[in-house]
Amino acid sequence: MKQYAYYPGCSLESLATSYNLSTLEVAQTLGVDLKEIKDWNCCGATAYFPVDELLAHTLVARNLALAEKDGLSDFVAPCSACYKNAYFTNAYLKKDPDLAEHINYALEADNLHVNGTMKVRHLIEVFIEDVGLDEIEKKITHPLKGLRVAPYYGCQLLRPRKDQENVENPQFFESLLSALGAEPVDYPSKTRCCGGSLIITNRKAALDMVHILLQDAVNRKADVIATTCPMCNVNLEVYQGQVNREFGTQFAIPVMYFTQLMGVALGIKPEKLGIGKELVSGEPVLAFAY
Amino acid sequence: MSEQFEPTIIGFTCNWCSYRAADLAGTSRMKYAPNVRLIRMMCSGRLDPTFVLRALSSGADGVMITGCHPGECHYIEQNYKALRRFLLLRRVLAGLGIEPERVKLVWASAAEGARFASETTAFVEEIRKLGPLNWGKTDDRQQTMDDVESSVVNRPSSEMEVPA
Amino acid sequence: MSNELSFSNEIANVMYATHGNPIKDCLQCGTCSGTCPAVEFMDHTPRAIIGLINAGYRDEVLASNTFWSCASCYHCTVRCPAGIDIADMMYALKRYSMWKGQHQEGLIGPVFAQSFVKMIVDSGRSFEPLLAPTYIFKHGPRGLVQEAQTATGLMLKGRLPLLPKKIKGLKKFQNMVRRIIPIGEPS
Amino acid sequence: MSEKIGVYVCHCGTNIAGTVDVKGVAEWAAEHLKHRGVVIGRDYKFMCSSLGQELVENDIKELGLTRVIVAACSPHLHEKTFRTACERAGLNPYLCEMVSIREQVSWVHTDKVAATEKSKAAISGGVERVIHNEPLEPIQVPIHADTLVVGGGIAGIQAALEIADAGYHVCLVEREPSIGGHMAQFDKTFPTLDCAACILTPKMVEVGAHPNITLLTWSEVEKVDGFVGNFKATIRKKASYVNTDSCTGCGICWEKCPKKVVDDVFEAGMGIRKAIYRPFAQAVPKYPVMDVENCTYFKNSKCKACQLFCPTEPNSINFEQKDEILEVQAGNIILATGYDLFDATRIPQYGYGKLPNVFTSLEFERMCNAAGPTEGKIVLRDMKTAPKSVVVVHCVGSRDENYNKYCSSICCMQSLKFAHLVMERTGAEVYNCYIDIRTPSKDYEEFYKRVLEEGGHFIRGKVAEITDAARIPEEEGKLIVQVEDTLIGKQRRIPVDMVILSAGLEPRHDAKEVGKLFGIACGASGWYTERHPKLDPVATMTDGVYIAGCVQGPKDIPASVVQGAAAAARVLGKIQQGVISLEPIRASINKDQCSGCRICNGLCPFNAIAYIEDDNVSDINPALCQGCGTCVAACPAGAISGTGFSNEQIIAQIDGLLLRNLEPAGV
Repeated sequence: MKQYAYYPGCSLESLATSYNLSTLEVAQTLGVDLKEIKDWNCCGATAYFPVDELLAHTLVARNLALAEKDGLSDFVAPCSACYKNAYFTNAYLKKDPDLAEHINYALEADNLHVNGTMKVRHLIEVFIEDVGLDEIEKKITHPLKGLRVAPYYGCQLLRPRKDQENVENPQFFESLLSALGAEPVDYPSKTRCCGGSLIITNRKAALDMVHILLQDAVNRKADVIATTCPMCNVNLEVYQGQVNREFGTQFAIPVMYFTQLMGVALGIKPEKLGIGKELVSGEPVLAFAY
Repeated sequence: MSEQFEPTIIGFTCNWCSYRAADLAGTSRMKYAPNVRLIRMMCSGRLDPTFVLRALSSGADGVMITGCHPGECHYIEQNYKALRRFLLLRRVLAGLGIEPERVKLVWASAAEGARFASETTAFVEEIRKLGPLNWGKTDDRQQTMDDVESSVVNRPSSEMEVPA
Repeated sequence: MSNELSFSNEIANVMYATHGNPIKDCLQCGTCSGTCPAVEFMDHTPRAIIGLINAGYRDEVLASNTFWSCASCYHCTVRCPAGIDIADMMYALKRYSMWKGQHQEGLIGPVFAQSFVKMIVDSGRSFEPLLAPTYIFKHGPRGLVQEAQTATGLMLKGRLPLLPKKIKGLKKFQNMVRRIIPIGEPS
Repeated sequence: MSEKIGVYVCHCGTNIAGTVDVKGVAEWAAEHLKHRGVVIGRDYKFMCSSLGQELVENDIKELGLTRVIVAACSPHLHEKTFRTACERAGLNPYLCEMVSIREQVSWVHTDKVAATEKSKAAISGGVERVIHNEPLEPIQVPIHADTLVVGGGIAGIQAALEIADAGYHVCLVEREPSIGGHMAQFDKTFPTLDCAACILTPKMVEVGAHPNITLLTWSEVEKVDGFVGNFKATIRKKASYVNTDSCTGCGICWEKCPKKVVDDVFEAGMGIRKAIYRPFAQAVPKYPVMDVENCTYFKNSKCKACQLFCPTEPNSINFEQKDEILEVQAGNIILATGYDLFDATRIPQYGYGKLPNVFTSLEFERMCNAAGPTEGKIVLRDMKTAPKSVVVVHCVGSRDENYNKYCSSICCMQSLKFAHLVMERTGAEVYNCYIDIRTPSKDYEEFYKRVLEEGGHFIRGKVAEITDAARIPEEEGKLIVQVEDTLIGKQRRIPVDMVILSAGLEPRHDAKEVGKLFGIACGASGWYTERHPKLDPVATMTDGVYIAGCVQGPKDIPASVVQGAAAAARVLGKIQQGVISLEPIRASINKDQCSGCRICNGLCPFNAIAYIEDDNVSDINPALCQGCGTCVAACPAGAISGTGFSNEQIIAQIDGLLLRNLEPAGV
């Protein structure tokens, strides 16, 4: 069985524990062997690039180097920001020997060396491409029949990748949801930004952006929003209350990780998927499966 | 000022793009290093790898091959063949113990006088760093040349060419 | 020709990994600003910022909140018809303004970035509660109340750990960091 | 050494003499290259002047020079001048070589010593090379008087008519059932707003009736053999299942045909046609063709309504008809195969194909056309509601690194025309979202002004996205166009009923393969490469093949007509010469050395090399060969030599440039 270097990222240890739980459960059920990288560090998310670009890349490179040391070929991140950072640092390392030299000089202090040979993947990619939708469909025991899910891609899962890829109107998330038996909702803001870290630095702007997303999903009669990133999830879910206060709205739409929905459809017990930890209850979703 | 090594470089240009780029560099009075002496051919596809070896073994320290950008060849696609030969040639050179960097391939369109000038100067500096080649300045030059020519000629021709 | 680097080139130089992005290629079409989801909160649109950069209006650019309002969603980058990595340019402007110590007053962005970095250097991981004081302070009492409500909610759900995690090889990690930026001698 | 070589070094005023010691160089050549046959070395103020040329001519006559080297400017400037001078003095012109010491030396170097030394080396190289030059004669090729025009749009029509009117025969090949091209689809043409059909139809009819034009519609060129003056094209005339000898074009067959098909070509998907159809009423020729893929009979052997109702005697419907393969001889070829419209679905954020009231420019053209699917009414996709507000989006797929980098050239004027038509016919508010308005032709700017005066709104900004997701009540049920109005620096959301995408022009999807068929190349953007972008815009690198209209790059109707006429003029010039001379720079195969390995055969992009089975050798057709020399370099047996650029010449030049030809010191 193929083993993947698993980089959970900081959020999955705290705010997004349910993402981590559900990821590990679903991976096990689908026979995906995720081996957590030993002693990984924070990748810097979006907050590190404003300070020092080289250091930001070095932080990311340390994790890549640790994974390379384990002799694994695929680096898997469930967080879109971690994924984007790893994807690009890895790509730059390959095409820019100067950058690689700088970084390796720093890594030397930690007895590490990075080559940029990893294939950087997002978790959803591994499930869709490596496991395959057919295989997933076969293992579904509790199809989410009639559940209208708004797939929220967010930003960094897709962008700034653009080489020949459809970054404006992707469809893979929809296909996954269909495989789970759910009904993917076509809504216009699926790749629109949730505000990301602006929730800390520019609360008003971020709440405005979250408001638009929630509005679009609710207008298209979604029962739940599915996310692929802890940052998106927190913004859409944890800050729903603040959006309601700010805009006088009454949103109460559950926001769940795609792995939680997969877990439910695969018949895994909700507690094991971290369901119950959310501030906007995910209970209504369960009704569709059981 | 200390004597610095002035390399001698042979440049092959195609009649349609890179030779005209050199012309344009001239009419625009762009200055570049005087170390490159040019040979005009109709197309970079005309470049027989033995020309390069001949130049290097006759006293040149480097060879610059220039042609139209890929996709802009006047003869449709012959510059791709030049590219293929160039890559092979670098392998042969490495095999002979000569730094492959002594041969450089530059694409320059007829509008890229500036590029021609800057690439030429850059190449002269690269060769200056590598130092004199001194190949063929020994007495058994002819011997070496024959070895080289046979090593290229005896290569399976399929390896040399782009499949049609 | 003057030997001084133009402001536009200075910014391009701060975009290390993406290599001299063609800020100068901007055709002022406004695709970035038409796309930007945060544009309403910016004092200049992204396109205008590029215009100001290319025109050399350094002080106006540094005084702008535009790049601090960028959410790094890269939507402008993928749509830009001139191939400019605009989101990366926004990062470059943040770096530049922090290095020069010149930015609009009252912004949370620079403070946040600094405390975030400090936290990572101290522990190797990020930990949300530690961040709180810097920004709650900026938000004033109302923000504090809201934040406290949210935080309590999260705490009850077991989503906020009480102690920060640290990576094991922290010393070596800090040595690594030290090779790039000065963070003081190991204690 | 039997050759007598004269070396002439030009001062070019101070252009060369300012940096190079020209006198020293001339003297050096006479002294140090004496043993290589240099008998005279002269310097002169302006070699290209008539006195300079006379200098060479006199020396040839008096000193009996057998080779000439002129060290001056680039050969691209004056090679012809000096070769002609040699010819006047009785020396074969190809025994004269130029050495560039201006563009390659004096203008690009500042160090006088280095420049002088480089000039010496260059002359030394030239001398060694010219020793190996051979006297050559230009190749004479007779010109077949017929012309093949491929593509029956306005450019092809114009070219065909010009040539036919001059009294020469033309074969016009068109892929579709009718000529007319994109222009036939339009309603009005900018800037004068004449009706496209009114000005195009007479020309189409003229083509159809012209005694000097053979019109082959529903046909495609499959193969081209031969060379300038003597092409042979193999053309497939697709079966139309209609016997054109008896068909009168009465229209009963398509009236009776029960099978309706969405017309993706002529009606741009906006209208329907039948399985047997004529694309439009004014089509030339008037005969219908059968769409086999949709015909009920071809699908399940039932129906035959068309045949049943055909009133002609004998019946014109022939289900047994087969494709015909025709061979056409031609001396010259004009390619006018036009463009494809940019596929707007490639920009998902514009919503085309998903949001019903987003239209492409071609769809809108059809809608405006009185003979089109809405009979000229501008309405929403429901085919009845008139829009109250419309956005015209400029630069769709153009000026964009993600799609096409180039400006499509026609979209500004086309968009202005759309704005005018919408205002005129519906009174709706019209917004043009543009990056730059480009109106650089006669009366174009005036048209822009007119649209401004009529009340068109102009927003300077490239549209970022188009959505139907309303955020405020005013946006409900509308298309919202999100754009930065860059002149006021604000993001705007404009709610409208209809959006028209001014999609750019793209090279035909099969331009590359078609180009290969005719031996011509596409540039980086995919348009065919002209021989010279300014001075020879309709010729190509392949002698006898010309291009006209949008195949060469995006252009509007006036420019296409100009090019069609220009290509025709070039062809007529060739026909009138009767015979043409080609530069004798060619490759040839020494049959005794050729092993018949055929490596060279596939290398030639002009199909000039053929394998002769009987002799087990390959042979090069000198009229097809363009002289690139790739085969010369590739021949493992060294059996191919390149006239004018032989191995001997180049190797000698290398040795000369490296000064290995100088006598060893002390000898």
